[in-house]
Amino acid sequence: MPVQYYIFLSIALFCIGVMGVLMRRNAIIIFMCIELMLNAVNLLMVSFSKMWADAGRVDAGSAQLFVFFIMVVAAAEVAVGLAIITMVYRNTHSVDINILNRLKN
Amino acid sequence: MLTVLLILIPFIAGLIAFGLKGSGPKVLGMISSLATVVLAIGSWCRFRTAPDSLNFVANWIPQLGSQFRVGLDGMGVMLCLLTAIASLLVFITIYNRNYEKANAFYGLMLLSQAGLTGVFTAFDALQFYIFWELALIPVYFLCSLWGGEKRIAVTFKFFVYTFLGSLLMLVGIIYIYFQTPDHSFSWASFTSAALNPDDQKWLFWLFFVAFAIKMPVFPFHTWQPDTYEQSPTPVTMILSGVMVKMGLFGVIRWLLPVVPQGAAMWSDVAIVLCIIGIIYASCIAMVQNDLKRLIAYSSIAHIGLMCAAIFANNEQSLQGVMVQMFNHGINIIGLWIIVEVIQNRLGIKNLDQMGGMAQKAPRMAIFLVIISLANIGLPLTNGFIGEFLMFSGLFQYNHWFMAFAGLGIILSAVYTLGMIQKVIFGEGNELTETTTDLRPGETLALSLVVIMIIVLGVYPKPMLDLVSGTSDVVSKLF
Amino acid sequence: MHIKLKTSCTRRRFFSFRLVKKDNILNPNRFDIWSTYSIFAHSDNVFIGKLMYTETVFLSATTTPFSYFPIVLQLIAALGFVGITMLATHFLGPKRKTSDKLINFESGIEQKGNARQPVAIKYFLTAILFVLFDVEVIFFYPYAVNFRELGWEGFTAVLMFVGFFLCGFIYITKKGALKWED
Amino acid sequence: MTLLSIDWFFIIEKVLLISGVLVLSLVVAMYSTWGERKVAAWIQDRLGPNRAGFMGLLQPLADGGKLFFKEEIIPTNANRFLFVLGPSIAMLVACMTSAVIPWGDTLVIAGRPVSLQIADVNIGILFIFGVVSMGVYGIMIGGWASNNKYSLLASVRAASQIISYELPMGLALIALLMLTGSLSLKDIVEQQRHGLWNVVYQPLGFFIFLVCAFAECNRAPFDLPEAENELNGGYHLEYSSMKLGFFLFAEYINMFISSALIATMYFGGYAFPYMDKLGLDPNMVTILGFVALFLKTLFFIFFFMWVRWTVPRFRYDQLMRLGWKIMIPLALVNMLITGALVLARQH
Amino acid sequence: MNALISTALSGVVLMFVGLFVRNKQHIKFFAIAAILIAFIANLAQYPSVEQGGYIMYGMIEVTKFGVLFNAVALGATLLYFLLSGSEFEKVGEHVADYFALIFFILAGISLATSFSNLLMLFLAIEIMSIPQYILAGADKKSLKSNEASLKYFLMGSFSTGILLMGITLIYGAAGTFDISALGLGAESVHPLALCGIILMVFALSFKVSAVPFHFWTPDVYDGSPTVFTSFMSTVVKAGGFVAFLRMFHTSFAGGSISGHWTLILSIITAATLILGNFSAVFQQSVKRMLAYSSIAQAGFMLFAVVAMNNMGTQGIILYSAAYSIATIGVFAVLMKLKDYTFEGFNGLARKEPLLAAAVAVFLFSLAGIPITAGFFAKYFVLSAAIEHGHILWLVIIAVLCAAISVYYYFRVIIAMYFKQGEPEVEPVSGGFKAALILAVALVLVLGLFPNLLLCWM
Repeated sequence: MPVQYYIFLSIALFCIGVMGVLMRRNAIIIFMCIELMLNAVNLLMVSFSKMWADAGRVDAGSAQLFVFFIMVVAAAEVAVGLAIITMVYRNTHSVDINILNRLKN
Repeated sequence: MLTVLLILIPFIAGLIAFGLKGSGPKVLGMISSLATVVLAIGSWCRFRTAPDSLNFVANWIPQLGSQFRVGLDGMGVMLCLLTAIASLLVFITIYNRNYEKANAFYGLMLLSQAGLTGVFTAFDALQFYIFWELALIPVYFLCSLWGGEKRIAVTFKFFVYTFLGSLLMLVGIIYIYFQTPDHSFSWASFTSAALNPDDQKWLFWLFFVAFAIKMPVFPFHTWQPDTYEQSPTPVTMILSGVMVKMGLFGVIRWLLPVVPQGAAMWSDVAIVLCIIGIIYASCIAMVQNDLKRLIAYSSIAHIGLMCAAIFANNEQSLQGVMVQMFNHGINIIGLWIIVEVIQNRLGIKNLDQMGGMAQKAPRMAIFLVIISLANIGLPLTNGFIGEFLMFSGLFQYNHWFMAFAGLGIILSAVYTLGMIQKVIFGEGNELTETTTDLRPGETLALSLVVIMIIVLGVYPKPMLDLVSGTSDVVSKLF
Repeated sequence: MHIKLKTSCTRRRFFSFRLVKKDNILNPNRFDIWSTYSIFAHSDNVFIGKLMYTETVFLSATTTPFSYFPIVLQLIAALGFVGITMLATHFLGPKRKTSDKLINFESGIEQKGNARQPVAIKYFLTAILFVLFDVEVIFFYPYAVNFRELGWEGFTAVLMFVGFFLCGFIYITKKGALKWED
Repeated sequence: MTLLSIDWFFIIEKVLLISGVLVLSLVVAMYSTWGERKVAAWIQDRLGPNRAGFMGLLQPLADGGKLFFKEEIIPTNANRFLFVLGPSIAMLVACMTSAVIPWGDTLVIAGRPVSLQIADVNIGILFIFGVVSMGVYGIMIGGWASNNKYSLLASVRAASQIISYELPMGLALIALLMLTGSLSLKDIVEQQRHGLWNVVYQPLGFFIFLVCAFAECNRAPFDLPEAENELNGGYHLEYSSMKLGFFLFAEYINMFISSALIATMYFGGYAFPYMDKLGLDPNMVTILGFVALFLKTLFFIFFFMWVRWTVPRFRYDQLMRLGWKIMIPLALVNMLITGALVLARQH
Repeated sequence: MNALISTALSGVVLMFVGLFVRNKQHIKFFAIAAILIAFIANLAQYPSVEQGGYIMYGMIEVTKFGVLFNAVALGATLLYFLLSGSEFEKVGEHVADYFALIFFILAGISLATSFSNLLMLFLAIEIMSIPQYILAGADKKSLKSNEASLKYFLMGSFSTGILLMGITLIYGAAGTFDISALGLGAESVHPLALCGIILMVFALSFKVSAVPFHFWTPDVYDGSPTVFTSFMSTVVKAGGFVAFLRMFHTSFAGGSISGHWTLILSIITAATLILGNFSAVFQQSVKRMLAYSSIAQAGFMLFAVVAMNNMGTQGIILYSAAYSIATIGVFAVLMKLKDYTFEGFNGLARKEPLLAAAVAVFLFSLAGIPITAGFFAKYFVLSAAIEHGHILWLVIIAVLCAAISVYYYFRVIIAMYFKQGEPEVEPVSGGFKAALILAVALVLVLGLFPNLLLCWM
């Protein structure tokens, strides 16, 4: 399959993620949307890796390694992020980010 | 080295003064200002014999092409002398006053003197800028700590105004720095930078705004009456006697030689602004009831005339301006000393409540009359020679400008005489009945002022000789 | 929250497929088979550098997307089986619903409150730690595939990695994150 | 390689194979329930089911049929969709795992080589790993959707337990991977066919994997999630009819697949000693190989049951301590030793 | 490289110190010792890079600039520990962990100064960000802290996603992650790379809180425990700038397209300056004012990125040093006060002359008054922009904004010196005073002789 398909798919996923982040109010869902963005990037990275490997780049594997690192960092973010969301939930009994605006000032 | 000492003595004395108690700061201030006066006179003598020995250069930030480069030319010597005399006069006048936190007061006064001297001696643009700012900070603190009721807002306005102006100047300095052939901040490199006329067009404004705010020239003057009014009078003396000269000095030292084409291009605009300022300030002064504000507006008018004369673009007017810088400084300090005395005795500044002080304080009245006449520019007082030269220079440039500026002189006579009348003549009231005459310190200070007024009025040649070199150099570069 | 955690780890596995590649041609000599797995040619760089900047062959022709086709078939079959059974049991069984029957069973006593309350933080902590350690484990996969080429040098690098892994492990243990008896 | 130019025989062959494997898993699972009861009875010195059919052999059929005809109850407080989804996922996952296990070598039918493996993908182990870890969804969703405190608690327990034991399992597999250099199960079996069984090289790895397999299948002694006496039966407390059946079946299928996997990875899979030296017809060898694998698998299923009725249930803290503080370091050490030995042998 | 290793190891060590050492004062000493070691180790590397940097494994490029910036960051952190180290105890129980997290952030910063591969850029940014999410929420009971943490986390990971998309698109166009080989300065740039660069600019702007990606900053800085705000808004922010600078200088320098980037970045810079300054004017809390002022200062630091010249590189080092020291100092004193509003400072000069004088010097520095380090910092970035030549309008905006900044910085000075009041001040120790004097001395010395720092360049 041409690489454009993968690019379009990834961009679509990425945009869904971005829209989700911007439009949803539930912290967990926002967080899932961020994960979606990261995974869209992973997919794109792998397709580009394949593309450059087909084009004869000898170091195209580095993109796949990049994906590993993205996953690792995503996991770290999951750990920290969920801990934060839990903390907020325990204090406010809500994961709606609108509640945060109440805390202002 | 002499030049460095001129800066260092007040600076170190200022730092020490912070740590002293009781009358220590007073004495230290006296000693330091006396020493600087002596040094300034010494440097005048040196200037006549070996002018090059007054220059001092040391490495500072070699990567930037900036050096610690101080030096004195005629104008520099004159202004350093003015600074030293001004602070001496201030310290003499206030010797009997007891300020709260006197150590900080004297320390800041001395630091501002150091900053001002630094400005007048700097031959490196970056250094000039730094001293320019440094002179401001102590004055800001002085005004805000010991000033009148509305001091905080007013002095803050003053600070922000001047700070903004100087930042614009900084932009200009940096721009020119990149145009200099050897990437250096020295005055010589700046004057030899090949700036194209288009650049000069806007560079002029970057500098001019900074200087105009300091002088102040209409429409950048709005901070000035408020600040003069709210500041403690000793600070006002420094402000109006010396600090406004920074602006004029800046134009002569850094604006005209560095962006001559820009200055030529805009000189008409600048002069028109100055003349508007003269007439506007004079008109306001005439209807002013507040003594301090009246003198403040008169100062705007006088400075406006000097500034207009600078842009008149010939050697004569430049010479006049420089002489007048010194003389105006002396005169206005004299006036402020009297204001200080009045305020000290009466505790008021409103002219309507004064009157009849000639009876109670005859010595003060005499001094007031002499100084006021000098301020108007009566012949045989020091004000005359400067104004004469400026007017003749302005006349050569454009008759109409001269005519309008001349209006200022007439108006100045009107409001000054009006002030004299309101303060010392007429009916006394119960407030003025209680007044006492000058104390020895005040008498000493005012006598010094009057001696200078008369000596320089009768025999202005040494002053003219002193500055002729500078005016020669500048008008050639211009 | 657990659900979310699982997503991330499963997803990770599916993606990690792409790095690992092998040559499908079987060689009767098992020790020779190993040499055909040279994904990364030899170079002088050290561990990570080696992985990043050496010649790599990906998704070789022996494993194509088509190899996964039977899995799709099986998925369809399994889905069909599950779906049909679910439908069948829905229609076959009797329906005699009473309100008592439809409330939740709590050992016969009356239901109290909502069941969906936060559970002990320990479970959550376990899940988080799992995510972190599992991610560390996935770094071993590419290493395990290539460790022969990387030799002792790579081994020391991995020892270092394991060292840090253990540091984290000891840390959480000492912090009491895995202490269940309290 | 487009779908249009597809080899239809290949499709038919695979469809038949898939049906075969699925039916096999279901039958084995069904009879595991019978086996379980028989083994339990044997160990406890009683008879076990003996009414339905000869030795109670029809008992599983009766049980299965009963489940179909039971009333389907969905509590009013439950989330209906997720309530149905839970057991479906559990079953689906159980059915998918068998896809990459090589059930035998190649048969030659009418000149066509037919592999007894549904899909030989180069990431077989990872596939299994991935699919199995989806299984936790079934339990978690089921438990949560029930909206019952016991169910929720059980499902949280189950999830914690399963993910905890996935770590040492993964590490054990890494050691295996270092040894074989391949993630394809077929390759792993072929290597064992021509050499020694992996259990010889990886005894510790085998042990770790075995223990983890117990935990992953929620089998005793790690059957905490369904601890009857504390949790009323665990995460499937609210379930009835075939949905309950799915949960139970899935567990038995998982046990079957785990056994098959252990046999494949550590005990030679369909390989048996001297298989290449008997001089038999290749098809015959393949069939014998399948039988061998099946026997090994049955043995491990028996082993699962044997342990269940021998070892008492762990406490939850013991379970977690075993998983985190013993299994993980052990698996790491195993991995490092394997790596070092392989490297040492290489040079 | 030394800095990276030593800070990472120090982080691990401190984690364990927290397990075995109960006395919180001792933990602080451990941290100070560790940062001193890191500082020295970092400087020890200087001779080897004096003649030129070298690249390690295609991942990290050790350069003079990197070593120098690390020295600044580590030095500022040292000062921060000395001044505010004892405030850590007030936040929560896990003092050693906070220190450890700060060391990890420093590891991220030292990576940010020396990456030569986009992978390392990504890691650097993440290593810097993730501990900050935790630190922001360290005060677990405070709802504001919770809010800050959650907001920072969501926004931060969102921008990470955008950054990654940018990196991926650039990779798709260039086929490499090596920043010097990206060839983005070339005549024609692949459309993918164009999108990628824009996304990267956005994401990095996010990390350094440049307008219009700044909206998280005030809330986060305000909500976080003050002691961490102090660190986050200074050293870490500077680290973000270095990453920004390095990326742009290496990949785009000298290219014909730099004109376009200059425009985009100039607009961002102008917006940052204007918005940061104007918003800061209206704040009632000094802490919040400093948050907005950090946005404004970010605008100045962006100059260095826009200008892309040597002057800018030097400027960012000096700016980071000046800004970090001054802000850390102001925060250190702020934390000694009960009331964080401007009124809380009323009359401080009478009660604690030393503290007030120190704060005044720091604020002078922040405002860019001469003979403080802040002046030369501003001087350098303005010079860089003027040398660049095409962005004079931006320079004028900058000086106007600098004048505005005087307004809000001087409000504090006015409160301290010219207003009457009885501020509630915690008693300060001699050590604190000594550290404060050290900081003031640093500000003044750098203000008089900036070449003490720059001669190493």
